[in-house]
Amino acid sequence: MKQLMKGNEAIAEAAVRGGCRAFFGYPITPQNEIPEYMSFRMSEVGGVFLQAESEIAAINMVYGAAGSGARAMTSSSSPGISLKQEGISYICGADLPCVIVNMVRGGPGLGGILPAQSDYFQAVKGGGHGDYHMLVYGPSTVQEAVNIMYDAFDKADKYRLPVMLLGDGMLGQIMEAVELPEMKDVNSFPKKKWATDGSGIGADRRVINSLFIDPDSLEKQNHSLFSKYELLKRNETQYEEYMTEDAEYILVAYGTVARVCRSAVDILRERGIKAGLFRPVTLFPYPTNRLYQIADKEELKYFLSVELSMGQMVEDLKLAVNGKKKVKFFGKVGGNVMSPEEIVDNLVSKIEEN
Amino acid sequence: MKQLMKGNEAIAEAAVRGGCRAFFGYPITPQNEIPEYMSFRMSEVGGVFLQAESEIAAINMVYGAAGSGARAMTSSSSPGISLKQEGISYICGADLPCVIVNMVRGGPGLGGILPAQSDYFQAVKGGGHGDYHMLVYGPSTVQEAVNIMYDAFDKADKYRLPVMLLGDGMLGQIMEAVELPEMKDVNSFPKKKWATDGSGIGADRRVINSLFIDPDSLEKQNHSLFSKYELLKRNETQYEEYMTEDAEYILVAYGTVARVCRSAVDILRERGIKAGLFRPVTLFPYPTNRLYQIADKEELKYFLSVELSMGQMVEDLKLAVNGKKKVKFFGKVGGNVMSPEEIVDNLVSKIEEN
Amino acid sequence: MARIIIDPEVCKGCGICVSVCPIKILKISNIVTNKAGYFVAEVVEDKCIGCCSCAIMCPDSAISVLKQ
Amino acid sequence: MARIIIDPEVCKGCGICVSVCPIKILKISNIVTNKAGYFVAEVVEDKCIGCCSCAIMCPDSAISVLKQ
Amino acid sequence: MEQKIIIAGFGGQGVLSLGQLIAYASIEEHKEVTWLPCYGPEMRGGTSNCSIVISDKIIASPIVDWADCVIVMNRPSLEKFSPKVKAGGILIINSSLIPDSYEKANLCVIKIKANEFAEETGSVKNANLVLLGAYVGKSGIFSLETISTVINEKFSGKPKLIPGIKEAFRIGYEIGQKY
Amino acid sequence: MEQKIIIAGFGGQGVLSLGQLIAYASIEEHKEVTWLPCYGPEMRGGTSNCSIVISDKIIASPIVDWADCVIVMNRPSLEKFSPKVKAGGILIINSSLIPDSYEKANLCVIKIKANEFAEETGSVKNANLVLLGAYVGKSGIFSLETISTVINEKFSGKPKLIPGIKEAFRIGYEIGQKY
Amino acid sequence: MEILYKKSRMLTDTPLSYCPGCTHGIVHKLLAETLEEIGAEGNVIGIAPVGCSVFAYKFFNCDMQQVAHGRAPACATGIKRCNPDKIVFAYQGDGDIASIGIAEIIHAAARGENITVIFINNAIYGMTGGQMAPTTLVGQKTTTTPYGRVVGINGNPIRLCEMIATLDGPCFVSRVSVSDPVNVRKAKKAIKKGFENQINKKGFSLIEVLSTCPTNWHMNPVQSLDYVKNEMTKIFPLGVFKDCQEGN
Amino acid sequence: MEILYKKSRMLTDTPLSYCPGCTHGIVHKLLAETLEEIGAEGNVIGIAPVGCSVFAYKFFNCDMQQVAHGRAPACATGIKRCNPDKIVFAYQGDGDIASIGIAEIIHAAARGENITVIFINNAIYGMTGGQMAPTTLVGQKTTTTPYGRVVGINGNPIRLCEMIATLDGPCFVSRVSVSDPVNVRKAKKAIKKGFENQINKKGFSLIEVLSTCPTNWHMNPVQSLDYVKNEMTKIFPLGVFKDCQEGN
Ligand SMILES: Cc1ncc(C[n+]2csc(CCOP(=O)(O)OP(=O)(O)O)c2C)c(N)n1
Ligand SMILES: Cc1ncc(C[n+]2csc(CCOP(=O)(O)OP(=O)(O)O)c2C)c(N)n1
Ligand code: SF4
Ligand code: SF4
Ligand code: SF4
Ligand code: SF4
Ligand code: SF4
Ligand code: SF4
Ligand SMILES: [Mg+2]
Ligand SMILES: [Mg+2]
Repeated sequence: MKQLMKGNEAIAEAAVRGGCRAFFGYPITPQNEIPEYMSFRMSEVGGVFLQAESEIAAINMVYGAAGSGARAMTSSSSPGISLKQEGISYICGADLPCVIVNMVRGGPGLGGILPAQSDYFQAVKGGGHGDYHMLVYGPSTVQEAVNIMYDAFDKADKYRLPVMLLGDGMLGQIMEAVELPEMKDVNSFPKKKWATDGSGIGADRRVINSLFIDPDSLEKQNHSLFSKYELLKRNETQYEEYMTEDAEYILVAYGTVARVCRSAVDILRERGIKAGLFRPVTLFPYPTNRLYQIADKEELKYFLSVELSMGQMVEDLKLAVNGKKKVKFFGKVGGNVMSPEEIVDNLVSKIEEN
Repeated sequence: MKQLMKGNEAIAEAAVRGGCRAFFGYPITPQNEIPEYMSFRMSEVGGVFLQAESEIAAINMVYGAAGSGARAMTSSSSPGISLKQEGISYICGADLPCVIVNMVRGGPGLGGILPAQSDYFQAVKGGGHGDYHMLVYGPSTVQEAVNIMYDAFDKADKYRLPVMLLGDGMLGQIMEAVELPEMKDVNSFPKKKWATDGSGIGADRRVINSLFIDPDSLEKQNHSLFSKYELLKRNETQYEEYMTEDAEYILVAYGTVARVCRSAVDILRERGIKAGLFRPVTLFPYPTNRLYQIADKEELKYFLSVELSMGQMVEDLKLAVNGKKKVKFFGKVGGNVMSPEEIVDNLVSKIEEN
Repeated sequence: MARIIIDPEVCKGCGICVSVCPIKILKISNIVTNKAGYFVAEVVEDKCIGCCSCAIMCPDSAISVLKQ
Repeated sequence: MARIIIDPEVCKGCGICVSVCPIKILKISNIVTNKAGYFVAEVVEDKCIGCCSCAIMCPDSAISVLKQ
Repeated sequence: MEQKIIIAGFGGQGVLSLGQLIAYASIEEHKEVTWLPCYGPEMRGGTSNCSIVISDKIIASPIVDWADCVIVMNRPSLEKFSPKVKAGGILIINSSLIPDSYEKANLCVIKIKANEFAEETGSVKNANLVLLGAYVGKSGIFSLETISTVINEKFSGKPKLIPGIKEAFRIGYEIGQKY
Repeated sequence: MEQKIIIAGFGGQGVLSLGQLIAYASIEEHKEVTWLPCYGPEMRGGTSNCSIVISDKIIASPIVDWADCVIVMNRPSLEKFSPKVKAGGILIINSSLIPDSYEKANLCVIKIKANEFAEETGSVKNANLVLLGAYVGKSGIFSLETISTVINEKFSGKPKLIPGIKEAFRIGYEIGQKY
Repeated sequence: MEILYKKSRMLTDTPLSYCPGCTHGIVHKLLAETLEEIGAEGNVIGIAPVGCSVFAYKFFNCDMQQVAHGRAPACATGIKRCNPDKIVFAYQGDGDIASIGIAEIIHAAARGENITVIFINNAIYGMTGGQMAPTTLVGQKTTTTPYGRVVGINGNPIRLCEMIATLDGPCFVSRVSVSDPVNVRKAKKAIKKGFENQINKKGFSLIEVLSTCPTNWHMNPVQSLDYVKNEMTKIFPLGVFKDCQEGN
Repeated sequence: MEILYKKSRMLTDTPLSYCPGCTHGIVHKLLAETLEEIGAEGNVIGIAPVGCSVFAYKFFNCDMQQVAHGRAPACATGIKRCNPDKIVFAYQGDGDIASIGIAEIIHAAARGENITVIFINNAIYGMTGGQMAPTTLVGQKTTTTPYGRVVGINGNPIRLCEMIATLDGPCFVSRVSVSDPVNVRKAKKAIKKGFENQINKKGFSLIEVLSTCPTNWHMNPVQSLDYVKNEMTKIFPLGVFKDCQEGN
């Protein structure tokens, strides 16, 4: 049965149903409904909710909890996520699974609190130090966010890495109708033999660690991380295409902006302009191969990356297209979200420029 | 007169001579000689040295000091720089000038302490939240680091943004002969009218701020930041070419690795292989235009990005080349630095592959 | 004799002044709203003793106190 | 009668045991080094009273104490 | 079919819950709907607003630049949001708190003393229901059955309030129908 | 001309300063030089080492994979670094602390009781100077004048020590020359 | 005609962004009046935190910096060290100072930084909509303690003054309230002392002000003042916890 | 033949990475012996900090986590909340616990987390080569206080125990030393009490151990022990600062 739910609450509930039993967070707009929801929901399901003293404490609580085998998560928004960068790097270095939500707000600095996509680089390139990546999703609707969150812990556990859900205030604050999945049975999850559950002694003891003082062993760890990322590329890449088959112009957008782009495509098609939408669902791994294929289509004139940033995803798009087609950019920042009409106008003016 | 100096100490001395009068830092290997040097040197020149309680405190002390008009700096290494990401984003958002040194060590997590270049993304794409950049240098030798540091505060003040010097433990720990420039006259620096020196009242009061709650004003601030970055691209892009004129293979490398590549080029040339070296000195702005030009050369077969990372700068190189030539990659991580011979072998084997 | 002046555009109608006035000569209007939409504080009786309690407690500095 | 056993490969020659032994029967060798290159602690007289002070204070757990 | 609505007023006046009732009614009638509150530090000072989009199709942006209907419950909201009504749209004003006269060509302006009517139904808190009634009465967007179902469901925890709530809605509805 | 040297021993034995003297001498003779210490937690436990590269040309990597000369001042260093000497290279051992015999084909192994000799010059701290002497004596890389200048300069703050230091160097030098 | 009370010159004309009856406004006035009285005009740098008082940079008629959440004491340190003759103050909420920023305040205090810190304790996160603060009372309901603060789960309230007073660094540590005119006058005295210490280079002063949050306490402003008086002061007793001028 | 003393089973065979005579090793032994004595084997999760004891995960014969600099109490909280029946301890240096990580230890203490924290106070940053620590004594020379710690510039040493004891959360707060066999025995008792509290679900225990750093103090190990006894204890008096079992 579909029910009307606020994005943040639906995401929190999906996490619970997906097996999350430990939440550590610190308030920040526009994601406060996630900790607030967890503050009672966790006690209902026998999990742990803790409002940490800071984002740094929260991510390190996640580190401890995840290292000891729990399905643990944290959520925050841009400045708070910046503070977690060291912790995220440690979690990646120590091969720990967890889920992180970033309801992005305008930056840099204290910036604003309205929707933005300007933490893309941070999320997909690694805002922390060292070579690492997370599995990053950019859902478009509350329902998609719910579906992704529901399986996020499974994926995190499978690959032993953080899964990040990159949303924005609009996704978090909006109410939409969603269908919630069933509660997963926490006893059905595979046992984590590597986790420090306290029972280890002698040869069986487990160590969670990201220190590799010998360069050869650190090199090995780096390569082992990157072989996971190869697996991600093969198994987890997700995207959606809308009217791309015969498109002369392909809008590329993720998250809430992709919704606006979809309407823009409808308007453009009505006006007889062959536009399409390519929507990456995973931002890391980025759907590079598919975009590279699409770039070969003869009728395709160019791509237009539409973002709530000064042009961040456009780089991954360019890397995918590798010069085969032009890649243009239309961005808005600061919290203003473009309307479908603005996108239409932007595309049309770019067509006329040519 | 040339003198033998440790990289970290030479960098610190160059900062002092370049006008630095406030240093805030927290110990971390391999950059401890910078704060240690500053701990006595600042008191000699009447400046401020403070060992902060953490990297976060240090960057926010820099924020305060810089906001009040001082030439302020901090230095750290990878995990510490991750902790500074929120602060860096604030400094950028508030248009403050300062200098930040990152003597990169292997990551992710606690990683190792040996030379690495795996914080490239963090430095040039912005590890903190929001759309921003710093002016980032990747010096190759102690002398170059000294020269860059000497003018870093001038550039920071001119554009009102952080200048980052991206080094590694090798650059910091090595002793080499350097020529130190003269002490700049701190009274000669242009007055900062925007700085909160305490004298403001009424219409004249100054505010240092990165909060722009109204989306239009945040958008304006974002665009104003990016127009500075356009200026940087025009005025500050720096690179060095070595034997690139007739090169069939161009190694691209920065920092200490570029030194090794230079020897590799010599060996390759001796063996009759037409190799060259392109060395970006500024990593942001990246020397995109020049690389795009070079990519047109007919004799050029491909680029080889050589890095102490799993392949970070290679993305900027590919974006510059935009598919006109192949871009290959050779990386080492974990603290092991490749020898010239390894680079030669790698290139030769790639030539043979083709 | 003392007198207070309440700036109606600054007042947010919080009622604190009303509660602290020792001689209870203030009230919140149930008619007059300001531009911000608040029902504002008003003086109902001309008996002010100039104790400044209302002014000291007004969070928005809406009140000035004069001695005549 | 008591006796101590010092593991020479574990000992770092710090001298703490020497300093705390109440009857002063320990010394750091100036001849014998272990694999790590440390001059190690030795028992010079067979008068141990088994007080365990040396063992308790040895940071590297190099000393065991036996009662015979 | 696409309807865009903005509701604004002081916090505590039931602005957000009025919007949510509209959203629930839309779901009940199997329409797509999005409800988006304003959030953040503008809250300080106590004003509050939300935007609702109702449609037959998947909804793109939930942000409302131009509204088919704006409901305002205090004067600052009138100033801020009345310019957002589309030509031919509806502007509903709680004239209990905004006694000023307001006219605009090409708009259907409904002024309604919601507080007074609400008090008649037992609680001034029902003022938002009076306004909802006016909107539904004028626009005819939902069936009365739908509204009744939604009210029964959403206030099932406080059954004693339901008659007053329904009465408040009815009063507004009848006024709305007259415009 | 390119010379690569590794020096290793306990902290406190003057390993790093011995390396630095070599670097200063190189500068004095207008050569390019890099001096790179090992750094980091390996310090715990007290061992220490540094690498020096001397060249006529700009120096690429300051990291020494294969050394022309290795100087070791304690046994763990012998084990760790002796395999790094190039064929035909020099291995200098402080046999005061490493009495073991050590032979290797294709290497010039210089064993020298540096501590004892140093004590003769007034302080066991001069042991590193004895070893420096042996290296310079064997390799002939620096003129005696250069060494003298560097010593005068670097120890100008402690003039009383200079005679002993020079004497230590001389002893080592003469031994080195004999190999 | 004599003016017995009027708005301080050290406040700008910008209307305060606080909710009706929020005592942040009272503390702003005290600060402004004190700065005026000590003749600090044109010689002050203030620091606005992240919290409801994030916009404080608009309200004080002096140079201002807005800094990251919790880091005001670090920012103040940076400013003061480079401008030792200027008056530097930081204004922080309980979340800002006692939760995310507790490291910075303790270390500024331990260093005895010559600054004045005003700490608004309203037992809640006002700005973000009423979550638990480190100073939330046991049993108090907030949006993240829906069943009321429970010691075994949410921990105990932190009494910052008492903790900081154990350090050698600070000169003056005091807790005051603005629940009524008498306490407001006392609060002003404490604030004034904090600034006088700074002028006299005595070092660090911390003045904690028990304050209200009618909006997130779900009380009207007048009830809120009573809550401060009757409930908060039980857990957070008013008083001077350290005063270097009294030789303790 | 009776064994009067031997190495604890709760230590692994890996040689300790500490410098000769460094008392980190003594504290490791006490911890290990205590865990053995209370029968915790197979029921313990320990946390290694960043500092010279970063490699502690190699030394304790139990499950271990190595965590970011200063964040051990947060990590311990995460572990303990999800594993309330396991014994969780954190081991931290003075830089780790009292400088970068002071927020985390204070909040874990205020929450009364049911964990045991061992705090090695050696008045210096050992790992990074001898910089000033928050506990460095006034006048003490370090690589970042080349003229000795000066209060006016570098601030005052922080007495963590005294500060934390003012909180309601902690159950047991004590400072001990390992400067001689008598004190080592007392230290062990305190550590044991810290673990017994945990087993009995009494909540948070902090045991500060005055320790040496011969390397960075530029003293030999025996002189270092004397320095602890004669100098450090003057500033950091030994004792129990809070003990919930004694009703204070
Ligand atoms: C790094 C970071 N974390 C969280 C936030 C969100 N945030 C803004 S204000 C605030 C707390 C405000 O509470 P308090 O300091 O008590 O001030 P008050 O609003 O109650 O006056 C928080 C958590 C932020 N802006 N930055
Ligand atoms: C975020 C971060 N900052 C700084 C460091 C560098 N660092 C490593 S250990 C250490 C301090 C160690 O001192 P202490 O905690 O007193 O432990 P000790 O070595 O003295 O036992 C520092 C600053 C780091 N690894 N990570
Ligand atoms: S000054 Fe005193 S008497 Fe006059 S109105 Fe205000 S509170 Fe009442
Ligand atoms: S205290 Fe001030 S804001 Fe509140 S009602 Fe009185 S005048 Fe208005
Ligand atoms: S056990 Fe006691 S008597 Fe025996 S060697 Fe050790 S310290 Fe000396
Ligand atoms: S205390 Fe232990 S390590 Fe030190 S000398 Fe004695 S046996 Fe060796
Ligand atoms: S939310 Fe609370 S603290 Fe913030 S302005 Fe409103 S009443 Fe004041
Ligand atoms: S540096 Fe100091 S604290 Fe670290 S192991 Fe050595 S003696 Fe111990
Ligand atoms: Mg608060
Ligand atoms: Mg220490």
